[in-house]
Amino acid sequence: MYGLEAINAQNGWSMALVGITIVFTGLVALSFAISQLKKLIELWENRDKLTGKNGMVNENVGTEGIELPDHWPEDIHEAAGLYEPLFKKLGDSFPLADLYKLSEENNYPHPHLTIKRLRDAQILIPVGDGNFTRNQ
Amino acid sequence: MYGLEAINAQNGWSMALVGITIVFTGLVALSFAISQLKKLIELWENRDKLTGKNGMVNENVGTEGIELPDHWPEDIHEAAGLYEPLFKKLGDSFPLADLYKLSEENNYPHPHLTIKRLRDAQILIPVGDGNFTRNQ
Amino acid sequence: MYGLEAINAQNGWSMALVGITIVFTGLVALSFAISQLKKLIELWENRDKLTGKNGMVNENVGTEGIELPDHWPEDIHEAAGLYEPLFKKLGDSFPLADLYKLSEENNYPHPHLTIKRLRDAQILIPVGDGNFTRNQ
Amino acid sequence: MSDLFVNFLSNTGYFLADYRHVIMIVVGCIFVYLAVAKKYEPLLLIPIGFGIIVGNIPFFKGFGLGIYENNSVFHYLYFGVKTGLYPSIVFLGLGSMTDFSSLLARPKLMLLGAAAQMGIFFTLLGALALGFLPKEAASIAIIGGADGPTSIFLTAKLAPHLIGPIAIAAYSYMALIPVIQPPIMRLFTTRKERLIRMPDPREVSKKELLIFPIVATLLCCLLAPTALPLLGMLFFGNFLKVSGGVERLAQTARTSIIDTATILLGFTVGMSTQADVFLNGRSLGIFFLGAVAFSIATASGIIFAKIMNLFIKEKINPLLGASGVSAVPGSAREVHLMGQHEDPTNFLLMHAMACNSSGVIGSAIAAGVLWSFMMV
Amino acid sequence: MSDLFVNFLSNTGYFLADYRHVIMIVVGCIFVYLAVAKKYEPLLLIPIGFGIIVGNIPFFKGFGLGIYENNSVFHYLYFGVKTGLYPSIVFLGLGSMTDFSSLLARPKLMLLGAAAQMGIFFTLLGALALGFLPKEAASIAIIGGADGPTSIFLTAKLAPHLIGPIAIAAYSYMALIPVIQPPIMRLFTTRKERLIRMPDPREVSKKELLIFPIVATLLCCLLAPTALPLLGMLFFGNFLKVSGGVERLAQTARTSIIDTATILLGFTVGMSTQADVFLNGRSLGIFFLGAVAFSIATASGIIFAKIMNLFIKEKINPLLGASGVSAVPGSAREVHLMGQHEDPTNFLLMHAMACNSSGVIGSAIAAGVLWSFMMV
Amino acid sequence: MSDLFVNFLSNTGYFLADYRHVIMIVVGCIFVYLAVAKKYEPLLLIPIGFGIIVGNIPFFKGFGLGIYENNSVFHYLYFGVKTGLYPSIVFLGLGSMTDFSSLLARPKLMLLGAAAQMGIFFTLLGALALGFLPKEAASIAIIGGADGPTSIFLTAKLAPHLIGPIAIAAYSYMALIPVIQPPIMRLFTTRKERLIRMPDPREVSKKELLIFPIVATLLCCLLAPTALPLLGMLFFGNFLKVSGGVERLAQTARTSIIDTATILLGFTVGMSTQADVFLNGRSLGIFFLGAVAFSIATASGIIFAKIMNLFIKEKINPLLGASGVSAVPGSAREVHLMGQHEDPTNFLLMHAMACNSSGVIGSAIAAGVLWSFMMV
Ligand code: NA
Ligand code: NA
Ligand code: NA
Repeated sequence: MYGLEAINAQNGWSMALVGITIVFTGLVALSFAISQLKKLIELWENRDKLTGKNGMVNENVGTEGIELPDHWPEDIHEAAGLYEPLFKKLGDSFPLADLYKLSEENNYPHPHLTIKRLRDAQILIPVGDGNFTRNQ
Repeated sequence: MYGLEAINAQNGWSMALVGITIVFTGLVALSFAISQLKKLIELWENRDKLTGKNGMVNENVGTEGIELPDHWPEDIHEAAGLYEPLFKKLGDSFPLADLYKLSEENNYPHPHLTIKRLRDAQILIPVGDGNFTRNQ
Repeated sequence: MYGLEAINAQNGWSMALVGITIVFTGLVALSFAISQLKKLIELWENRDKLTGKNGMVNENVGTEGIELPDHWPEDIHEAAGLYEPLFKKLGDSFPLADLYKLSEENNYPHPHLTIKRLRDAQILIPVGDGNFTRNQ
Repeated sequence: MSDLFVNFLSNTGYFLADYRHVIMIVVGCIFVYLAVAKKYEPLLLIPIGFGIIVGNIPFFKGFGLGIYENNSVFHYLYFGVKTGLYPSIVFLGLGSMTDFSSLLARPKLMLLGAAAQMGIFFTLLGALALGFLPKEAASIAIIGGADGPTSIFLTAKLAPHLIGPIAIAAYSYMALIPVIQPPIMRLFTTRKERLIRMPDPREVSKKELLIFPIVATLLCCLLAPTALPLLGMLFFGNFLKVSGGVERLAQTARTSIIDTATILLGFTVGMSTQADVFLNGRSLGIFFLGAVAFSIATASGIIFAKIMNLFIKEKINPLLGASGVSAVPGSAREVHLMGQHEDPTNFLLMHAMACNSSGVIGSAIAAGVLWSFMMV
Repeated sequence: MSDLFVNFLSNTGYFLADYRHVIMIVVGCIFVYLAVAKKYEPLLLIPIGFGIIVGNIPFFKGFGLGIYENNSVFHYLYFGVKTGLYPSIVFLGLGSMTDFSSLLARPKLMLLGAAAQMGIFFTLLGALALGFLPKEAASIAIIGGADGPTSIFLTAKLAPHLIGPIAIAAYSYMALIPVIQPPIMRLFTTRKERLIRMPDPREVSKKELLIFPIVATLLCCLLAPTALPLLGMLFFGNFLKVSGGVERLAQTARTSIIDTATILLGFTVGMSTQADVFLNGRSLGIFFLGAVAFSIATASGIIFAKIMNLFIKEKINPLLGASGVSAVPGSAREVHLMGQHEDPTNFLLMHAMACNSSGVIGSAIAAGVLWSFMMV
Repeated sequence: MSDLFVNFLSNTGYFLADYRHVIMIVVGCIFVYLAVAKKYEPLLLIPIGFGIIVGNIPFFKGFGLGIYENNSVFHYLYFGVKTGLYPSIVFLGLGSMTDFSSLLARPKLMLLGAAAQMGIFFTLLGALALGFLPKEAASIAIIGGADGPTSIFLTAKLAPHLIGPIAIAAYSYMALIPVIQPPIMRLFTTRKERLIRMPDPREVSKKELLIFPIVATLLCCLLAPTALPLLGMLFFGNFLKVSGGVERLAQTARTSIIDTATILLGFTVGMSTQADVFLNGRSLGIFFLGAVAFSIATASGIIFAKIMNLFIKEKINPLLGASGVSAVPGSAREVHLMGQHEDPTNFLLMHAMACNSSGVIGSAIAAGVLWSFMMV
């Protein structure tokens, strides 16, 4: 069988029409979905802000936005300077673990090593109750 | 069965002789073919030259062999200097598309960007009929 | 079947007990083996020393520990200086092959090339019997 | 001994070859020549071309040597074609290379990727009219999608005896995009249209890039589950890329994995063109229909873009419609070059890539749709 | 025409989906979310999570589309899971990445890798008690080894119908190590114990590194030959690494080879969770037992370390016991972090890695033992 | 419980091992030792040696564990050996690494690659004389080609039960090239001959490099179509390399692809030497014949070079004949070293590599010829 006869016999017109319709349906749906995506994401992010669920953000208040130099200073006293914002935030005395956690959170490089050197250099000194303080 | 008897029974002598003959045939043929290859290639390339089919080569006359610096100059006026051979070849006025094509052919880096900057810098100016000219 | 009944019926207790025993056996054996490994290796290496099988070590006496510069000198006379320890070791006259072998053993870079240049520069000269000598 | 010798000679290719093998070997050499000298899609044409040469060295059947003989090495390598494995793996790699951000920035362009698939369905009618059976017709039609792996995948499922000619037609025309598309593009557009500039796409956030492959998998594959082996892999590969945390996996997917699949797919598809199964009227018909399919696909994309321009304010450069076929990145490049030919300062490439990648999605859906039609 | 349309619609995923598919797709999204946002083992969770999504797009069975249907692409990709090939290949790659030198420096730590395997055998009892058949119980028990490939390997051999839930449980808990282990570690140790420092490991000679994989292969596999497909490959890979002369092979094993296996293993294991075979009470039981297994394993390691401390002079930090499970390097990292939480200057990582890698060996032996028990 | 324990013990390798396993494990250790300490072909000997060790851990048959048991992991990995897939893939990678330019510069050297194949056919006679069946004899003879993958390929097709011993013999002697060849080289050449210098090869144009793989495929495979699975892949790989436009494919072929095949081929060939199928008189005969084959091959190449020198003006250094065997690059290096031993300023390496690569072609043709003889 050939020609229109074959097309009709094999249900060709339906297949072609239904086929292209489905392809369009799929891509139109996807196109619509992604055009809404940006808005949905913005909505979602604003929701967080509006309902005040941004506890994590608050937690970092005062230390966020610390700018660390590209090259960490070799000299421990210079390095200590970069730790000042953290000391301020932690108050007069604090456990080393808190300092460690905070410096991790703020992406300080090699926090454990630096903290060890701060102790060795007597910049951090124990206050007796397991906590430490900044040696002024 | 062992020994010569086995070899004879299994047609061993023929296999060995025919076998090594075929291996030699193959490699001798290949060896001969590649020894002729160089000559054939030369012949082919000369044919092009002799029959004058080297239109493409002629087309580039005057611009071929332009030496571009390793680092393209930042300054657009310096860059314009490097475009001079192309302007010369294109004549007084020319469509931008020709300039683009020519600079591609001569491996100018980022031709579209540079052409845009040449226009912005008024080094290329429109002459009214859709063509452009080098602002002297 | 559930509970203890199922465990008993399926021989569960035995499997658990035999199972963990075998795991421990395996890792204890491996742990013991590797704790002995270091000693066995030391013993083995000392055996070599004690029985005097260290011919290869002797062979290099006098040349071992030659410190070669990171960048091989361009100048062939400078390079010749670096070959002096080898000339010394080889004595008054020697076949080039021995010099080549020795320089390979001592990780001289490109020995064949250098030896060729030493000959060209008349630093190595033939003594007539196929051997060569350092031209003083 | 002379028996052995005569016997051996009568099994050599020199003895067994006839004019059909010579034709096919010449075809293979042309493929390889176009790839090397003209730089037409060398990643596709070199493996296929060399495969055609190797596959058309005649040999005595029964040794277990040919691609169609059980237990031969080539048969096992061809397994990945026959089952559709290689196309799926290529889609995995493709996903891990594709940057959908220009598509996300202008989702409207996705419609052009749908429009270009009309070529597929027109060709379906044509193939039926030429007397092909429905499953064959569907396999031939998919050539209009301009997507090699998709064509091979669908043909492997519906009409495995046609893999050779359909794959060769699909890849030939993909390589010939710089020859086929420009005249059609010029025919259906005015100079003014070709000069239309598209605004720079907006920045796309990482979250959008992350959510896209998941949403796309769900929307497309819920609609046409038969597209899963292609689109599931494509979007999985893309997720590996955008997620950031598994860069080493994405890196392997876009190098070793896709390269290995590309080498073996191309080579064995080339080999599958053994003269005795390939050179016949049917193959000729397929090549003819393939050219028709490509041309209609190109034209459909362009015309649809012009229709869209009647309804939207920010006009689309209708050349972009031509890149709705999924020949990545060949047709996008062609559109870009034609745009620059008219105005060297007009950059259409990013926009064309957006159409191109929606073309890939569109033709995979079309393949799924055709597959399920044939299974009804 | 409306027939065709209706027919097509009735084969779409939209039509075929029920609540179970929705549940599983949400689970897949959670996996992917944890991997991307929380960075929990992204190398595992991303392929699995995306696989869950793709595998739970419903489709009409009979097309040869699903992972459980013969001749489908996914079926062939799943072959490597069903036969245990992927786990073996992952172990080859793992071996070529693992540095056993800290283990060689302190062989005593190997006992902790044995002790943590108690979780496996306790869970065996639990699973039997819950009414699972012996082969099922053994497969569930191995989750306690905290080793994904090992779990998949044993389950493929003993109870292939459970590969989905067991693999998902094993990988979920491996990803949740930072959630599961710390409370148990704190519960069973005092602060003083957590502060114990370990001396720096001694230098290990190249000869020791070279001989170790051979000796380990012989000792472990002569004891449990059924562990060969895992340990034979692990130590072979390690030998490629340490031998030095075949760095190019080791390099390929630790990049292309393991990455490819990781992608395909994760993705197809994810796909194998098709809602209709996955969502049932049995899977629930498996998840419950898996959590128990992990907890017991962690506790056993810690308690055994404390017992060891009663007998040896140089005390071991009992946190190290928790890294006797073979979740590499997750549990080692957790131990290290807890150690540093107590004393930021205490480095436990290298020691924990030693336990971790003996945990891998231990759980592979345990798998071999369970396999041979079931074959008796 | 004691039942279970006794049962387990009776399945351990300790219980099942006999002296033959010990012998083979020692052999494996020797391979590994030679590779690491003496640097003899570590890329081959390390995978094989470790494979021998792993393959000779005795185990209870029936678990689906061993390389010869259906459904075992090792069985699936061995599939690539049994079908000839790995050798073909190795040849693909080899092609993508081989630089044929020195061969193109001096095509005459190709004859030495043919001459060295005489070892194959002499050994065929020897093996028949020792009572081997024709197909076995042909498989043994190919050892004389000094080409591991070719030997495995032919044996897989003709005498699969001999893959183990033949592969081990071939690879052993390839590794022992620095021991076997030099005395023969010295025996058949005078010092004066060894001092002959070869002129520097001429520059070869890119076009020659491009056309060579196509011409070579056609000439060799039309003559011996049975060589297609090896030579077709070799020259395809080489074309990927020289074509320039598909460098990423060539790069993958010469790294990930060949490395993966090398690892799996070596390891499983090693494993196939399970003591019970390997240790017997036949294997001994094969080893004896292998040594003869190698020696004759080396001598034939040298003598043929001397004969050629009678007829040509520009004398060839007859040492080059020894590199007509296809042990790449082992024998080329040996020739070069002996040349330099006589005269440290004589560079034979490039010329020896030309012979070496024609040896590869020659032995693949020989394999094809033997295969078709056996199928007559
Ligand atoms: Na398409
Ligand atoms: Na474990
Ligand atoms: Na050879």
